[in-house]
Parts: sequence; structure tokens; C-alpha cells
Amino acid sequence: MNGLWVSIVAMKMAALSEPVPWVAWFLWLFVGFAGLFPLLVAYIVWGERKVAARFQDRIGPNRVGPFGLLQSIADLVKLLFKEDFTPARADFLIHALAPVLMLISAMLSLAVIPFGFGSVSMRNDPVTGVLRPTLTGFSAVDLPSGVPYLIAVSSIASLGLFLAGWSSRNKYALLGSMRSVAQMVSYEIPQVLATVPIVLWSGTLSLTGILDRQVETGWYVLTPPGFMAFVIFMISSFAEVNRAPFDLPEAESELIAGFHLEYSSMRFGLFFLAEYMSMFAVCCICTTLFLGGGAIPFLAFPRGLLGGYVVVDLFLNLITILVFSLKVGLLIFLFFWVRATLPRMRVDRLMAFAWKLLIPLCLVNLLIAAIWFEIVIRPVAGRPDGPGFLQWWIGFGVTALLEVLAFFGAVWLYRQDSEHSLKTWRSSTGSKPSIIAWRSVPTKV
Amino acid sequence: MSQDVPLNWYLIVAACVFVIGLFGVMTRRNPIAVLMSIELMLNASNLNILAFWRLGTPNPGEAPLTGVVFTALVIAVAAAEVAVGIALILVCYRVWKSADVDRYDSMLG
Amino acid sequence: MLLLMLVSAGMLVAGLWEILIFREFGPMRGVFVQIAGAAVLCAVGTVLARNLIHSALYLVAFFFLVACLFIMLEAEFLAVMQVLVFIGAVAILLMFGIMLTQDVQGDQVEAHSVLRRLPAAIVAIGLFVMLAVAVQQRPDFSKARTERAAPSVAARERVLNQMPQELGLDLMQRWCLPFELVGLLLTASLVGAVALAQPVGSLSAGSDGTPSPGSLTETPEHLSREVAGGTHSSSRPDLVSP
Amino acid sequence: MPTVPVIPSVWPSSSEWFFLSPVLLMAFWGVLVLMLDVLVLRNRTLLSTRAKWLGLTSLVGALAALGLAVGLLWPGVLATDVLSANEEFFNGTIAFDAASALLQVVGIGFLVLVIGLSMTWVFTNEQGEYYALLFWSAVGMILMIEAEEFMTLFVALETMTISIYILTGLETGSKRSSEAALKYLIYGSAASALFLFGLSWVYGLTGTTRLAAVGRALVESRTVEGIGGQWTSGLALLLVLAGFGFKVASVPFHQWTPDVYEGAPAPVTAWIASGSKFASFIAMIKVLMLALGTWSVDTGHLQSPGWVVILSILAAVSMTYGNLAALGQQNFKRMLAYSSIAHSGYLLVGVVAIGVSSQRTEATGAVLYYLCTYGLATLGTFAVAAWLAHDVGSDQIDDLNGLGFRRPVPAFCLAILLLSLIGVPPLAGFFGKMLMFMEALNAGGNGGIALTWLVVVALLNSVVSAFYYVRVLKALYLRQPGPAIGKSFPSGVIWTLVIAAVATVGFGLNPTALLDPLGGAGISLLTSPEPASSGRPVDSNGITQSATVPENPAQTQVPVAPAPSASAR
Amino acid sequence: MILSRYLFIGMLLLFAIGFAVAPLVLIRIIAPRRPTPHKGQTVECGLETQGETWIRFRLQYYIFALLFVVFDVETVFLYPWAASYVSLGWYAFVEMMVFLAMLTVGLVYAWAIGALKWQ
Repeated sequence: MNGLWVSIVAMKMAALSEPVPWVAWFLWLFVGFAGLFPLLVAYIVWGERKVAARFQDRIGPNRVGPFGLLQSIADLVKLLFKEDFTPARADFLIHALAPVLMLISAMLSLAVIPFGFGSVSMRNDPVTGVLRPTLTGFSAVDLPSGVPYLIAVSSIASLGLFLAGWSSRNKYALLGSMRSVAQMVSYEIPQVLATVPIVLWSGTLSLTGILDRQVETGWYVLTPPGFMAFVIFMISSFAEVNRAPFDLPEAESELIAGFHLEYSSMRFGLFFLAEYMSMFAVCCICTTLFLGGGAIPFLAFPRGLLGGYVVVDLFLNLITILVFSLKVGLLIFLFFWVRATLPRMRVDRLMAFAWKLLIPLCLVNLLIAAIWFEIVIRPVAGRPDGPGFLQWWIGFGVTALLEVLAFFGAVWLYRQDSEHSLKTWRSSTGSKPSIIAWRSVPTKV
Repeated sequence: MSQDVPLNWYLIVAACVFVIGLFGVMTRRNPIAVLMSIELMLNASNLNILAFWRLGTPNPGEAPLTGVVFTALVIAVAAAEVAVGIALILVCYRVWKSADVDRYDSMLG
Repeated sequence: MLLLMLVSAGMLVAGLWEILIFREFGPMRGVFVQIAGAAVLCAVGTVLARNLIHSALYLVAFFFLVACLFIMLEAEFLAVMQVLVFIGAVAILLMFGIMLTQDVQGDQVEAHSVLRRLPAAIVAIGLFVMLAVAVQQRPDFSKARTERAAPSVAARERVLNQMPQELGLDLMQRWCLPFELVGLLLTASLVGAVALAQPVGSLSAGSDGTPSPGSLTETPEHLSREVAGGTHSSSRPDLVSP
Repeated sequence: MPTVPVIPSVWPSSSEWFFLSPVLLMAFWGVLVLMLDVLVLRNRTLLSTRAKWLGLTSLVGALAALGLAVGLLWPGVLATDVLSANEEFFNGTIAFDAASALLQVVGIGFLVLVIGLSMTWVFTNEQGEYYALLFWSAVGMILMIEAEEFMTLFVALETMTISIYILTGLETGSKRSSEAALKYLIYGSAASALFLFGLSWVYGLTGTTRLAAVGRALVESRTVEGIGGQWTSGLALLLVLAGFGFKVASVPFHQWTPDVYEGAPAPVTAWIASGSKFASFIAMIKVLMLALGTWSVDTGHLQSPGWVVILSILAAVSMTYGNLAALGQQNFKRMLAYSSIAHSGYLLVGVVAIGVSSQRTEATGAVLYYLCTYGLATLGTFAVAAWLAHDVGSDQIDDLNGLGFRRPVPAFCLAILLLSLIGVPPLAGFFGKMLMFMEALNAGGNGGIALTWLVVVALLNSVVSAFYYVRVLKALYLRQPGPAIGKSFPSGVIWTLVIAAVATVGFGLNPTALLDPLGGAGISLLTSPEPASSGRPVDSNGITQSATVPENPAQTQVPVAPAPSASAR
Repeated sequence: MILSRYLFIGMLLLFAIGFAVAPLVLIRIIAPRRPTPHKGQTVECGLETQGETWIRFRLQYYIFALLFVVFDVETVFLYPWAASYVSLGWYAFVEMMVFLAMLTVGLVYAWAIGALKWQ
């Protein structure tokens, strides 16, 4: 319930004037970031273990508390009491700094996400000056350049990863951390390029503005380029958070535990917490950018009301926060599901997948998004009502066709290259004795 | 809000960082450390440009965003320079097997 | 217990320090003095740190503090760009560079005799004194000129709160030539850096550095095999004369 | 006081893009050559055939760009009113007038010769990258020549220099080339950081980055004098000069020159010596004259010198150091490196002449003339250096022994070029120096700083330089041919040598052929386009800044009736 | 009034540092400390080798970081274009496509010479 109370106070303060809303911020800090999110993350961990268990047809944690609800609290306490030692020659300060950096990057990105709709007020559209109802998203702070802020904050995590590996003075940890940093770095480009169409369509960089546009013109995931961007964003978010098919550093035989090899007790706990919190943050970003934040899918609920009369903020916020958390829950379940089913990708496949398939696909998707903009959004730019029915469907048809072409073209190019490398591999090994004698296909010299 | 920090304070800070960067370029022997010092100098110039843009008076008829575009371009140029710098250092290291600037002395006289 | 007291004492000192700074400088200036002071210290740290990774870390802290100064100058898209490009990408590149050239741990200690650094220090301090005097004597503009520049100042104030949109407009129209040139510069540096980082050495891999007479034309065995793509690996020295 | 509205930015019209066609073609051709090499030839053909094919395609591309540039110069093609320099190109970022059109041709001409040179000798496996980067550095060079604004100038300068850092280091196998590239990079980026800091200060003092507007702002706020009067402007001036000093290889910033000239592959050294120096000098003239004109000389008295006196000291020191150091050199390329430092000293005398002399445009014409002839001469000499490194294997001077007997034609061309570098009368080098020194002398006449001592030092240095050039001539003709001289001259080297020699003799015999167009170029170099769509800024004492040549600040400013001429475009 | 919004980011940063450091400090108090030499050793089978720099093997790390720097700067220039695309004409589309084309040339080049392959 206290989440609700926060919304009322925050909105009242925001509506009053622009001075620094200290109360709202303190409430956000101590109720939201200190209480709600760690609790949420703890239960995501619990959820993961339960879901993973169900997939493997076992029950999962149910000893501690009803249905094992207190399991992650128990883990936390256990970790607190473990002895915390660092390798002898390790650089103590940086060794401790690494998990802190990872956690900071996860937390900072949560500050910008609009969990609900906040209050509704009539404001003029920056582009055309038309007076229309706009949302002030229920986010801790609404930055005018929100999307690049998110990307900048998530790139700090790769720095923390590198320091973790380097400071533990261990060859395997160093190798693991460099490899996972290379992976994170390679998958950050498709992630960023996937968000550019969203900014292109909504004209603003602030997440609240994007949310406002989605409420007006429908979710971006329903448009073909938007759907392709959603898929690319999800895939690269899997890699960005080192999960599922891309959790390469934790599991390689020669890397043992990758970068958090030398971390014990609570430092390892911090890494664990940081990983799950960044997963939660990525899911929230994805819902805001692609799935229209708190908007209810088919029922044009908020828009209908927006046009009509301003409903009590409390009720509006309650609904939208619930809808938002439902969507985030679905995405998190997708993370669990993928982790439980998909096998791990080999390093060179993983890298080639990013640079040779995702990035070309993103660039072409950007072109198609511009075409969608010209067909559907440009004619109605600035007018409060969304695009016409006919326009929308023409745009849908054209871009859907182009998306299919782009997808198969990219896949063909990618397969073309991997076969090519296979061919040269076979021909080059053919010329010198390969280790596995029976495998070498005699090639004509 | 930003008017009450005088322009001269920013200029003093930028000058101080620039001088430290110059000192670093002159004394450090490792080429990567020299590259870092050059990054310091470029960032100091960036700070200088932006301080003049925000707090200095523009020339009559000047575009509103001159300083910001200049800084954005300098950031891009600095990134490109570091990329090429480290490529050359790797080449040197591979050929010379040492990362000490003073030991590259094959062409004397 | 000792640690608990230590932590609380630290908090107390920090609180006192903040109050002192704020009373002495006022809120905004106090914040500026702290950020700028920390930035200068990080710059000194970058230059003086013995271990390369430590100086890289000081550099990252310096980049972050410069981003905070950009925010104080209300150019927040640039602050985000600075964090994204420098901390996200350039710092990682520098650290990889350190990893690839140092031994595994990158803590190759450099012996720095103070004597060697004295001349540089004198030049640096001299330049700083001249710059400080220059800052003091900076001429401000005549009254007429500031009035004539009023529309530009007004335009600048209006631009502040939708910086990315205005920046996009200007980059695409007014400064389209430097924009395309930066694209060319990025491609050139990418192509050049990847070409340089190719593992296969080039032709004149003369051991003593001076191109030995015969080596220029005849391609070393491993190169010609790679070059000839394995079809035929004869390394027949072919005199290049078009 | 009427406020000046913000100058609106407008999308450059198709005619403006048309004037940029040689630059666009070269950028595209770089991409084409790179893709041709990497996608088509890289793993399918032997290195030598690949190099030949790529060399030919890039030569074709460069010649096409040269044709386009010359086409733009053709009187009929270019709308004459556009060339009258009151047109604003790309919202003031570059100026396309007689100067840039002509200098573009010269720049691309250097590129063609360098490509011809680099076809003779396969020194790296990355051929495609080499030619692509050569094209892209040429694009940077030409935009640097035409830049009218600090931003375009800085980015173009960085494009050119970063491409040249990579070109120097492309011979990845050899120790010398990678060492030279790293030294060049470290010196270069430190100097460009200094340059940028100077630019940021000039931007701070005047509030704008456009060269013309900076010049007007400095004329307006007369309080900003030379170093003596004002610390701020003095320091900004010193920092900007440091940046240019490095690019131009004048004395305090010349440490990189010998190592880079010797370490880099010969075609790249030829490109640095001719192209990069050519563009740096022109950019220096534009910045010093258009933007920082008022800081050139401070009301005539010596103790508060503007950049005129600093440059003259730099010039004198560069000349003497360059010549004395070149005397003791055994390595041919190192000798050429020190001689290039000496020649940048002579050119600085020319720049000083522009700053001081009353007929500014003739002085600029003289400097441009000397730049062209010097560029051609260095190209020719480095062609021989390339041949030395390629066929003979080491570039010592006494490897040239007896070349006169075995290969009379190239030896004779080399002799002509060396004589022109000394400044022997009938050749172009002599006229270049003579014109520049005359401009410097007559400047002394009207009460400016007497530059006679500088010209005397310059003449002395020309005499000293004769010694080490003559030593090379002695090796050519008076020594017995060594065993190594036997291999034939590849055609690329022959072509470059012959073109350079013919041009040197041709422009020597009737210098007016090159001098008149360059004089015209001088005029338009010093006038800057007006922001067409904004009223003429009226400064405090009611004087409008017309687009005419900014007279020497020493003379008083003639009040002209304010004539707001908003020539709408 | 952007400044005041970033104030919260500053507060959140300090809070996050406190939130991360607090458990580390807590362990010092609660957790047992019995340092033995064996515990100090890195998790390693055998001595940690001072291996000679294996530059050839690890070169592709550098190439991926390099590609990331160049594409990162490209995306930074993409954002202002995307934000202002509404009020820009078709020429801005062409201009950005030229900018993207230049950078795809870099990607195609790295791809074609096999720099993207992970040995």
C-alpha cells in the first residue's frame, strides 16, 4: 500500500511547481530503492529457482517458510556470515569496487523508468504546440535525455566486470572477465541500435515522452519494425546481463567461474544481486520502450479517459502500476524459460551472431523504421488523435514485407559466412595433418 | 541556476587539468599513459569550450548551439584518436617487444 | 565494534565538511568546488599513478566528474555522451590496450626519478601561472556588443531544455559538413586500426629493421600461403615491375 | 542598438554539393578501392598483381577527381557570381572561391603523383587500406584548405593527420615504420590538443567559431592587442601557433620530422612533405590573416609583438637549424627531412611578409607559388628516395654515386629539382624565394617592422643549403657508379620526376603563368564570405565590416556609412 | 531546470554506493576472520605462471573493443538525428544514411578480412 501513498504525494508535489520535490525523492529512495526493489529482486531469485525446478520436474525450494518464500532471505543471511577473504596479492580496493560498480549501474537505470502513468495534465505538444493531455510518468525523475542515460549507465557495468577479473590476480578470472566484457560490449551495439527506432517514432528521448506517444499511437511492439527491434533488444539484453544462452563466462570448463571466481561470501552476493537487479531493470526498460508501460492492451482505457475527464490520480496509478508489473513479470518469466531450455552458445558463434547477424539486421531495421515513420506517423505528426486505420495497415503491410526480406537476407548472409569459414577451415586443415585424422577431407591441392 | 558559478572558475579548472595533462605527456614513458594524458588535455579543452558557450556571451548572430556541437565533435575525434593510438602501440609492441618509449631508438642521429 | 565507530565518525566528518563548504561558498558553488577539486585530484592521480590500471581508474573517475561539470553547465546530452563514449568505450579500450602490452597483471612499475621530471614540472607550473593570469585579465565584451548579441543569448536559453532535438537540427543542417567528415574520420580510424592490428606481419619483416635488399620483393612463406589462399603456396619471388 | 538576429541555417543547395564533387568523389573512391581489395582481390590473387590492380584503379580515381577539379575551374562551368566570394557555402563552414578551386587542383595533383609513386613499391600487405586512407587524407586536406570555421578546420585537420599516422605505420613489419608512426602520433596528438585549447580560448574571446566573424570581433574590441598588451590573447595566439608549428614542422616542434621522414615508407613521406605541409600552411595563413589579423602587429612598436615578430623569430631559427643539421647527414631521407624544416622556415618568412606588407594579395600569391614549387620538388626528390629504398635497399647518399652516367634522364631531373630547392635563378625555386623576400622587404618601407634582418638571414641560409644539395649533385655526376646502380627506374618514379622537373623549369621560365592565377587566389583567400542572410553587423562606432580585404590594422579604419545589404539567397 | 532532476541521480548514486558498501562493512563485523596462507592463494591448479604476453591469441579482444568504440560514437550521433527527425526533411534521412553507410563500410571491411572471427 505504501507504494500508492508515494504516488499521491509525488504527484501533488510535481503538480505544484518545479522546486526540488525532496519528499518524493526521499520516499523513492527509502521506500522504493531501499525496500521495494531489493525485496522484488529477492523474490525474482526465488521465482527463478522455483520455475527452473518446475521445468526439471522437481519442486524447488520449499523448506524455508511456506512454499520456500523465505529461501532467498535465508541465502542472504547465510552469505552475511560466510568468511570474506580475498586472494593474497589482490588489489583490495578494486576487488571491492567491482561489485559496487555493477550494483550502481543496475540501480541507476531504475531511476528513470516510468512504472505507472503518474498524473495527467493538459500540455502543448513540443513539436506543434497543440494542447493535448500528456502524462507525467510515475518515475523517480524524468530526464529529457532518458534513453542515452540508460545506455550510458548500463555500459558502466562492463567496466565493473573487467575490474572484477583483473583485480583477482588470477589468469582464469582475467581471461573470463575479458571474454565476458567482449561479449557485453559486442551486444551493447544491437541493444542501442534497437532503441533508435523508438526514439525516431516518438521524437523525444525522455522515457515519459515515449510512454505518452505509445499510449496515443498504440504499442510500438505491434508494428513490424518495432517487433523486430523488440526481438533484437531482448536477445541483446540476455547477453548484456550474462544470462541464458550467453552465460558463457560462468560455465566454460577452462574458466571455472569466470570473473567472480575469487569472490566469496557477500561480495559474491553483491554480484548475484547486481545480476538479478540488472535483469529486472532490463525487463522494465523493455516494457516501457516496447510494450507501452502501464497501458492496458486492448481496452483503450487510459486514452479514452485521457480524452474525457481527468480521473482520480490514485486510481489511474494503481491500475497502471499493476499492468506494468504484470508485463515485467511476463518478461522475467521469459528469461527463466529461456535459461531453463536453451543450451549455451560457443564463443565464436556468440560473437559472430552479434556482429554478423544482429548489427546488420539492426541497421536495416532502422531504414524500415524510417519508412514506417514516413507512411504512418509523418502525416499525423502533432495531431492528438493517432494514425488513421487505412494508413496504419498500409504501413503494416509494407514494413512487414520488408522485415521478412531483411530477416531472411541477414540470415542468409550469416549462414553464407559461417559456411564460408567452414569451407576455408576444411580446405586449410586439409593441407596440413589435422588432429582428428578421419575428419580431414582430402581436398585437391 | 547555472549563473552563480562564475565563468572564470571553470576556466581555471580547465587550465589546471590541461597543464596536468601536458605534464603527463612530457614525463610518462609508457605510450598508453601518454595517450591517457592526451585524453586529459582534450577533455580540458572540451570543458573550456562548453564553459565559454554556456556562460560567455556569444557573437551577435551566432547560432545557439555552437559550443555543444564543437564539444560533440571533439569527443568523437578523441575516441577515434585513442583507437588508432592503441592500434599503433600494439604494432610497436609486437615489433619491439617492449612498451617503453625511450627504448625505441633505432633511428639515431 | 571498532569499525562501526569508524564508519559513524566518517559520516560525521563528511557532514561537517559539507556544512563548512556550503556556508563558505554557497550551495551551487560549494558543489562546483568539490567536483572540480576531485576532478583535478583524479587528473593528478592519472599522471602520477605507478600502476597503469590505477591511472586508468583515475581517468575513469575524471571522465565521470567532467560529466558532472557538463551537467552543471546544463549541457546534459553532452554529459550523457561523455559517460557513454569515454567511460563505456574508451576506458575499456585503454584497459584492453594495457592488458595486451603489459604482463598479465599490468602492474609494471615505472621508476620515476624526480630529477627527470623537474623540467617538465617547471614548464607545467609556468604555463599554469600564465593561464591563470590570462583568465584574470580576460576582457569582457562592450555593453553594445552584449546587447546586440541578445537574440543569440535568448536562443541559447530556449534551446536548453530540448537539447537533443535542437542538436539534431543543427547537426543535420548548419554543420552537416563537419558531421559527414566525422563519419569519414571514424571509418578511416576503424579501417586503419583494424588493418594495423592484423596478426600477419607485412612484407619487409627485416630483423634489424632496415629493409634487407632481397626481402622486399619475395613474400615470406607464411604470408604467401595466406595470401594465395592456399590454392598454390609457391613463394616464387616475383619482381614487381608493372 | 539594433540587435542582430540569429543567422538561420539552411540545407546546402544542390549547387553547393556540386562544388564539393571532387571531394565527394575521392571519399567514395577510397571506399571503392577498399571494397575492391577486400571483397574481390584479397584472397584470390598474388600480392603483386593485387597491388598493380589497386594502384591502377586508385590512379584512375585520382585523375577523375583532378579532372573534376579542373572542370570546376573552367570559366564557363562555374557561375561567375558564385566565385566573387560573397556567397556563403554550407552555412559558412567552407568557402568555395577562386582560391579553394585552384588550390584544390594543386592538392589533387600532389595526390595523383603520390599514388603514381606508391604503385612502384609493394611495402605492405594491406594495399586496399593504404590507397583508401590516402584518398581520405586527401579529402581531409582539401576541406582543411577550404575551411572557414574552427570546427571544420579541426575535424578536417584530424582526419588528415590520423589517416597519415596510420599510413606511416602500415609497413607493420618494419621496426622503423612502427616507431616513426608512434612518435608521430604522440607528437601529433599532443600538438593538436594544444591547438584545440588555443581554439577554445579564441572561441571564448570572440564568442564565435567563424574565421571572418572572429576577425571582425577582434577588430571591434580593439582592447585585445598582441602579447604585451593582453595575456589572454597572447596565450591563445601562442597555443594556436604551437598547433600550426607542429603541422608545419617549424623549429620548436620539429623533433618528429627526421624520424618520421626516414621511418615512413617513401610515398607516405612524399605525401607528408608535399600535401600535409601545403594544406597546413594555407590553413595557417587563413587563420592568422582572417581571424587573428589584429594580433599581427600591435601599433607598430616592437616591445608588444603580435604574431608577426614571433613568426619571424621562428622562421629565422627554423632556417638556420634545418640547414645546419642537414649538412652533416648521410641518409638521403634524413637530409630531405632537415631541408624540409629549412624550407618551412623560408615559407614562414613569406607568411610574415603577408602579415606586414601593404599589398597583401601579392604576398599571398608569392607564398602559394613557393608552396606549389616546393611541393613538386619534394615529390620528385622523394620519388628518387623511394627508388633508392626499393631497388638499392638502403637510402644513403653515397648509394647515388654515378647515377648520372647509368641513368642520365632521372639524374638530370633530380639535379634540376635540387637546384630549384637551392634557388638557382632560371628555376621556379629562385622566383619563389625572390618574390617572397621582395614582399618582406617592401613591407619594411611603410613603417612596419623592418624585416631586412630576416631577409638577410634567409639569403645566407639559401647559400648554406647549397652545400648539402651540391654534395648530392657531386655524388650523382662526379663519382664512379657503385655496384648497386643497375636496376631500371619504375615508371611511377620516372613520371613523377619528369613532371616535377618540367613544371619546375616551366614555371621558372615564365613564372607569371602560375603567379597570376595564384595572385587571384590570394585575393579570394583573404576575403571571407559574408553571412548572406543576416544584416551587416554594425560595430560600436558605426563602422560596417565590408567584405573587402581587412586592411592592415596599423592603418586607421576609414568610417564607412552602414549599408545593411541582406543579399537574400 | 534539468539540473534539479540530476540532483536525484546524484543522491541515488550516493545511496547505491552506501547500499553496496554496507554489507561489505557488515561482514567485517559479523563474519569470522581466520586468514590462513592457503586461503590467500588464488583458485589455481599449480603456480600462477608469469606467462609471456600471448598477444597473438588475445588480439581479437582489442578488435572487438575498437569496433565497439567506433559504433558507440555512431549511435551517439544517431540519437539527436532520431529525436529531431520530425522537423527535418528527407535530406536528413539521406544524410544519415550516408553516415551509416560509411560505418557499414568499416563493418564490412572488418568482416571480409576475418577480423570478426574468434580464433
